[in-house]
Amino acid sequence: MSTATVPVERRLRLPRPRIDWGIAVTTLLLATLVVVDLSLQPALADITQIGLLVQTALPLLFVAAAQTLAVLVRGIDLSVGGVFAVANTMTAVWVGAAGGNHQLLLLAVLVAGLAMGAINGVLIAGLGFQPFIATLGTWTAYGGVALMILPSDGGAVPLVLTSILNGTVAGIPASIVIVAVLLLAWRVLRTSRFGTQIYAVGDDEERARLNGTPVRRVRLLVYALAGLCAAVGGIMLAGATSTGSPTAGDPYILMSLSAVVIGGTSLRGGAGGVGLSVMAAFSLILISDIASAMNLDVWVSVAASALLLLVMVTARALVERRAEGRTP
Amino acid sequence: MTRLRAPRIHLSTVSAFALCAVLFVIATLHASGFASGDNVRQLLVFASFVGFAALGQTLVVLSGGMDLSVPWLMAFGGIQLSHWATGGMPGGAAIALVVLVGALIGVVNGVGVAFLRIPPIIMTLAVGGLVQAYLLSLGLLDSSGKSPVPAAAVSAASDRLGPLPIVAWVWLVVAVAVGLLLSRSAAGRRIYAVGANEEVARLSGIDVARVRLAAYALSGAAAAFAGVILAGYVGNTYLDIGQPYLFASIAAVVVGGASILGGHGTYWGTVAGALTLTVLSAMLPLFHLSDAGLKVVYGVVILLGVWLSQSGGELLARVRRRATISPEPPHSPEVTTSAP
Amino acid sequence: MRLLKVAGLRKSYGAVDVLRGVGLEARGGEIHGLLGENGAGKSTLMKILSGVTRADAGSVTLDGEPLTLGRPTASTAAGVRTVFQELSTLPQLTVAENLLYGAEPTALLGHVRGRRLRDQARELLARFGLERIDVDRRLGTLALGDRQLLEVVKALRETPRVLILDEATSALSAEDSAWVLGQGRRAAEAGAVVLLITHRLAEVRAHAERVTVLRGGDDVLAVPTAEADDDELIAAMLGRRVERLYPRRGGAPAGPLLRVSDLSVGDRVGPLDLTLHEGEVLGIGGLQGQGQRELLMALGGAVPWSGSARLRDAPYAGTSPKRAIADGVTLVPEDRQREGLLLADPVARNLTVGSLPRFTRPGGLIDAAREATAAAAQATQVGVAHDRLGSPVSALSGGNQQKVVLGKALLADPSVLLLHDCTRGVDVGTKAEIFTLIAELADRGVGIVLYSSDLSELANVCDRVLVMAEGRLVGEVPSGELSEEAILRLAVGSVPDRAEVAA
Amino acid sequence: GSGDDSGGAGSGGGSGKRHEIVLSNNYMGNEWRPQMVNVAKFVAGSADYRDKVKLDVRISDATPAAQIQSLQSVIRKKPDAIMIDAASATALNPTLEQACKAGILVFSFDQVVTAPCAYKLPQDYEAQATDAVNWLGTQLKGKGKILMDTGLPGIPLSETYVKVWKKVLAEKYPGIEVVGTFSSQYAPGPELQGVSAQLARNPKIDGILSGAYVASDIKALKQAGRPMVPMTGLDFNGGQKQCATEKLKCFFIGAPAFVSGMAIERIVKVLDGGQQPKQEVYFDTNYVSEAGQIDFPHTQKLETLKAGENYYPDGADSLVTPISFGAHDITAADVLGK
Ligand SMILES: Nc1ncnc2c1ncn2[C@@H]1O[C@H](COP(=O)(O)OP(=O)(O)OP(=O)(O)O)[C@@H](O)[C@H]1O
Ligand SMILES: Nc1ncnc2c1ncn2[C@@H]1O[C@H](COP(=O)(O)OP(=O)(O)OP(=O)(O)O)[C@@H](O)[C@H]1O
Ligand SMILES: [Mg+2]
Ligand SMILES: [Mg+2]
Repeated sequence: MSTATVPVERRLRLPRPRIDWGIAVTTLLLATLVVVDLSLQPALADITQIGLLVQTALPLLFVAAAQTLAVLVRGIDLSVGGVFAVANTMTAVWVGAAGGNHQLLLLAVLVAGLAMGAINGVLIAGLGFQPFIATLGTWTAYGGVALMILPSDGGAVPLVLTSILNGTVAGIPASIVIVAVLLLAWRVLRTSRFGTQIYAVGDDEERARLNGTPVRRVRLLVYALAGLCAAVGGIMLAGATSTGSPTAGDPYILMSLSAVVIGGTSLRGGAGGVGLSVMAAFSLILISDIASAMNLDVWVSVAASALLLLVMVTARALVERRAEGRTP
Repeated sequence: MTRLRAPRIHLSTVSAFALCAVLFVIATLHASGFASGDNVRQLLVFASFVGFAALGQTLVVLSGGMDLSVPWLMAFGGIQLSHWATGGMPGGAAIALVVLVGALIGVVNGVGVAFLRIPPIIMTLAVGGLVQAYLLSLGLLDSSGKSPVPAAAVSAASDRLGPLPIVAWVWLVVAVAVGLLLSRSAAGRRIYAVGANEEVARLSGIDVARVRLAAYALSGAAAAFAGVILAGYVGNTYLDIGQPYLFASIAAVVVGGASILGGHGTYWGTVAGALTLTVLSAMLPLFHLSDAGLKVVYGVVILLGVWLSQSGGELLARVRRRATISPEPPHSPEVTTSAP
Repeated sequence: MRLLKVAGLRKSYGAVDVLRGVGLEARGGEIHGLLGENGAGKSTLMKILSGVTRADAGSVTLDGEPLTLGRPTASTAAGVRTVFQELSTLPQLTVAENLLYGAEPTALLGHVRGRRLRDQARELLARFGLERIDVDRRLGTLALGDRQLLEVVKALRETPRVLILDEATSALSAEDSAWVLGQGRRAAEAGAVVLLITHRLAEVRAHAERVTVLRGGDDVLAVPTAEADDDELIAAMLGRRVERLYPRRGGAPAGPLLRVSDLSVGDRVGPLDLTLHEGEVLGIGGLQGQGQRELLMALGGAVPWSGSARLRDAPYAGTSPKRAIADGVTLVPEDRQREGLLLADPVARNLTVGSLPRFTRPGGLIDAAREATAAAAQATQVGVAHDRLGSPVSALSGGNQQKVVLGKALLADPSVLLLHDCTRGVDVGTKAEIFTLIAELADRGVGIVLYSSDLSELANVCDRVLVMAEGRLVGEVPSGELSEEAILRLAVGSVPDRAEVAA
Repeated sequence: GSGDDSGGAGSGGGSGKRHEIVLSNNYMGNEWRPQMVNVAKFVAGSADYRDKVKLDVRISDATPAAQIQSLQSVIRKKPDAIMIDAASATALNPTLEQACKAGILVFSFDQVVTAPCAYKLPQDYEAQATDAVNWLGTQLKGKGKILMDTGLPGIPLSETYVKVWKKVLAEKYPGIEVVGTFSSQYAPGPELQGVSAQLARNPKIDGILSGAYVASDIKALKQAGRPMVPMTGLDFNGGQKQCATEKLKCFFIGAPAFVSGMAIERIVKVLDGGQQPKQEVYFDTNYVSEAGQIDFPHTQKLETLKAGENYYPDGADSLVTPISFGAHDITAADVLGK
């Protein structure tokens, strides 16, 4: 990248980088992976196929969104695994079993997610727990609750859900629409006053307080929202598999965390965003899709995924360092 | 020179041990067998696995990182060992070599984090993946009829020396050493400084990259060694042998009172954390709970315990009438793109 | 006539009694100076007024009605606006988001209207003649000086009833300080009570109608400024007299110590040559952000630079702070909170972290006893109370934090010392001590490069001042002709579009 | 590493009209799955099949979502058949229904799925569990204190085992008391830890009812200096060796790794137009370490351990026994992928 030496630049008043490098890089990487995947399996170049791929990605996307929220306020949420499982099993057991109004019951599941997130919030913002410990505890506890609801895979998911998930809106697969909705919701949140407060708290709690930010309340709300997102993730998996699983949540903890970091959200809070994590999460899905499409030796494909991960992040690090170099 | 050490670190370590003790007493009251020598020795052995896995983790976390490759390095420690040993290499040599290679793998982590500026979580995750790939390429299943684990590892993990199992002694020695390293050595100071604020550390003339490298290298070695003794104890190896220790290793560090964002904590705290987690998961089955109930209780007890022990620590602090302010770790360059 | 009345305010942190029943009366329409040594309790008092710190006892009334203490929102509602000593602006947010934080223009659904936000921010900046600042920049990427100015702009977003300037000028160059004080005056004319905290007596003399002096958490003097001369004020602050702020220099500069030729940092600074002599105090002047920071950082090995340098007669690499310190070149960086201090760590550890090798035994263990004594000695030298060695440095007052940073650099006993505003926020007494210290060091042959935002410091402490503009050296004021005017003239003359500001 | 790509690849030129079969597996962490995969490769590469079968092996992460995703990329390639060891009995159904619709033959084994369109070769968990508990009950003459393995909470296998064991114990052996449970997680380490922990706390143990590693139980008993007791577990060579040589009372359940090979045979049969029931329960053979222990009520086949036939004195501990079936002669080396 050539740094134009306009007189302004010489005068130490640098123009801010017009492009946000974080977003640029993440998008670029995603795009590349899409191209690779498409060229590897042409059959994928078809809206319904893509819809299916996105559908399998949905749970991760939502958990990643949840994780991002927690990380933005300088926290971390391991309990997404538990919340996910509880929501997933609730959907498969008593929403499915119940005769009556499934939409309403699904709403109840969301509320449960919100509540579980709020508990994290109280522990962290109220009782001053370290986020890692607080959510480690609740993760295990929620996981147990999920096992109580459903001892092992099974249950029946309401048709409403599966049909919605497999349906289309104006020809576009529902799964894609859902992603769009998620991103829209994030945009609304980000551009709200509350959105700014989230970043302020993550940026520097003390200064945020000096500016009259209700730090505790912000934290609490953020974790509640994280719970909500994780719950949606659980519901999505239930929809995609038309069954419940009490252990389905745990693998998403690490995946969501790496999605967040790959997306460029700093674990020290205040920088990044859900949009980035969603893109990164989808990149992860694509990586494993590519790995399995190339149909290599097991160990080769494991290695390949690991290397792809590294390549992505290194590329990002390099580009961003360049970009940084331009700001004083 | 206690006044040179930030008081709250000290306290959190103490209260972590207190928590462990309380749990142990409760368990003993419920089932007297719990305090039996056999059981205590068992617990020490189990705890030492966590303790070693969490050793490097502690250093890495203190320096502001995280090592997710620990479980795979443990698997490496076990499987590679059995590979070399069944291949005819003398046990002792094989163990030394495995630990050495573990350290080298750790260095790879360090290089990625320190020089390529790859976020620790991703770097260590990826390296873990590569190690996993390598182990898969070995074919996993050893075909020799011989015992897959050399006698040295087995006896280290299962034999006794005086009242305690050998591993426990090893662990004790290592803990003392690491404790000294952190609290008394220049290297320790550098680790804390880097974890507290990388930029300040750099401007203070600390070679941040080298500190990081060292931390990850030690982590690799410790994890590999944890794998060795675990394999020795189990008398067998398999790919997932390290999996239970991924979160356990980090949890031990944090329950021990360290900040996950780096800068403060102690290895003795981690030791307490490891013991606490082990005692807890060993005592809960005594209460004849369902698996589900057991998980719930486990989670709740961790929260309750940590909360009580920490507020206990705060109380002590107030008794000492120390001016306490929340030691909010300052911004790292990671987020502050202020000049240059 | 507006009136701010503070009575019997008490505050203690653990064992430390910070405020011991402070009283204060300030009138609207006036600028009221507030003086006191570091740690006297000034900031604490201000934090209480702005609701971010709770008082243990005491009352505050504004125009007779009591001010609810302990809640920032309450104070804000009452019209109290504060420029905090350790800034309150958020580095990750953009300038616009910072300026309008909490007052963002929202559409229905509470959705912030981005364009509107930035327009309002621009208007606000325009109102204060700061158009040059880009409202979309992440605030953290601005120079400390600009961040300081924005802090002021933010406080003046709406016309305040009480305006608190807590060392708002300590990081600023003459003309920016003038600007800030001008703003204070305007607010006063608009009827506000303006509280001005500064360690620059001259500013109080020039701008404040009245002055109150705090010591040890008590108000020990309150007079119209005209009725007390500097010596009385200083005596009140420190409980002793300071015969002269700027020491007389003993020896004169000797042979060359550090010779730098065509040094450049990126494409912004340099190429420039300079020579620092043994025992010389070399000042670096110029308007803010002309590359002085980069120059000092480069010499300290903190940023990559090109060019060549020789220290005495060996080549000097300066490739990393570590190498630099080992070679005897140490830096006191600009931003104490983000570059200088491990805030959560004890004072003693902060003092020694820069020179660990000195306390390391062959085995690699630290000689705790030697470290402790060295730390204590250093604390005495820079005037940090020993009863604070064990407490987190974040618990020290601003000025005392700055002393710790300086002490840390000195402990590495350098042969070249690079000082970036090393007396920022330090009280007169200690300033005098620090200057004496600098003089002593120089007399011992140490070479010192000193950048200061305070012209009088440059004029009175340095042997010679190099003036920078646009990353280059544009001139030199030799020891004979040293004066604030001379420096300012060179500085301003060389940056066309800022000439009028100084006028 | 042994090439997953087409067992037939070794034989270079195939007739080209080979059936494309994809083996979808989701886990390699323990010792059973890798052997299962290796057997599949062996059979696909064996003389009878190398010209009929082209085998791809896909191994996803151990989550339903991951296996679904992997399956989808498989479906896009439209192979002739998918043989699957599933991550979940139910979660994959929608995806597998898609596969069937796409005209792909779906054959599930080991952990089977409930999708109606899929062929199933399940093991009879209930029968295994029932035989095991009955054996132990007989050995203990209906009374004593035992430890019970709860397996891996959340997976169907464990749920069935535990349910059956509790039921049978309550109904037929009220004199037997479960004094402690442990979760073997089907890995040697956790089982050893779990049993050891319980031993330390229970001065008297008369039997161990486990669905996993007998070898770990033996080790635990030895370390605690306790007498050996009757125990049940999976048929791994390691445990069998010890039980046989040291004359311990052991009972071994669990499917052999070659069910994958059996699956291939049946798939080829169907693809060639033959008949195959949608659901064919694989009746496992269980093993007792001594002849004297044979007579008790059991539903599955039962044999005593015979060196070289159903256990291998100098074979690897990790071998799942027996290793060969039908006309094949599979050697330990083949199973262990050497
Ligand atoms: N959070 C805290 N915990 C403990 N002591 C504190 C804390 N904050 C301030 N102090 C102490 O209160 C005293 C007064 O601090 P304050 O910041 O008000 O001083 P100041 O008058 O503003 O000094 P300066 O001129 O250096 O800014 C100092 O000794 C400081 O150490
Ligand atoms: N140089 C310093 N370094 C650190 N803290 C200081 C320094 N000077 C004062 N303080 C702290 O600021 C607080 C109030 O300041 P000050 O020293 O004026 O009062 P004091 O020393 O407590 O009482 P007195 O003035 O009667 O000695 C004290 O708690 C002291 O610890
Ligand atoms: Mg102050
Ligand atoms: Mg005093």
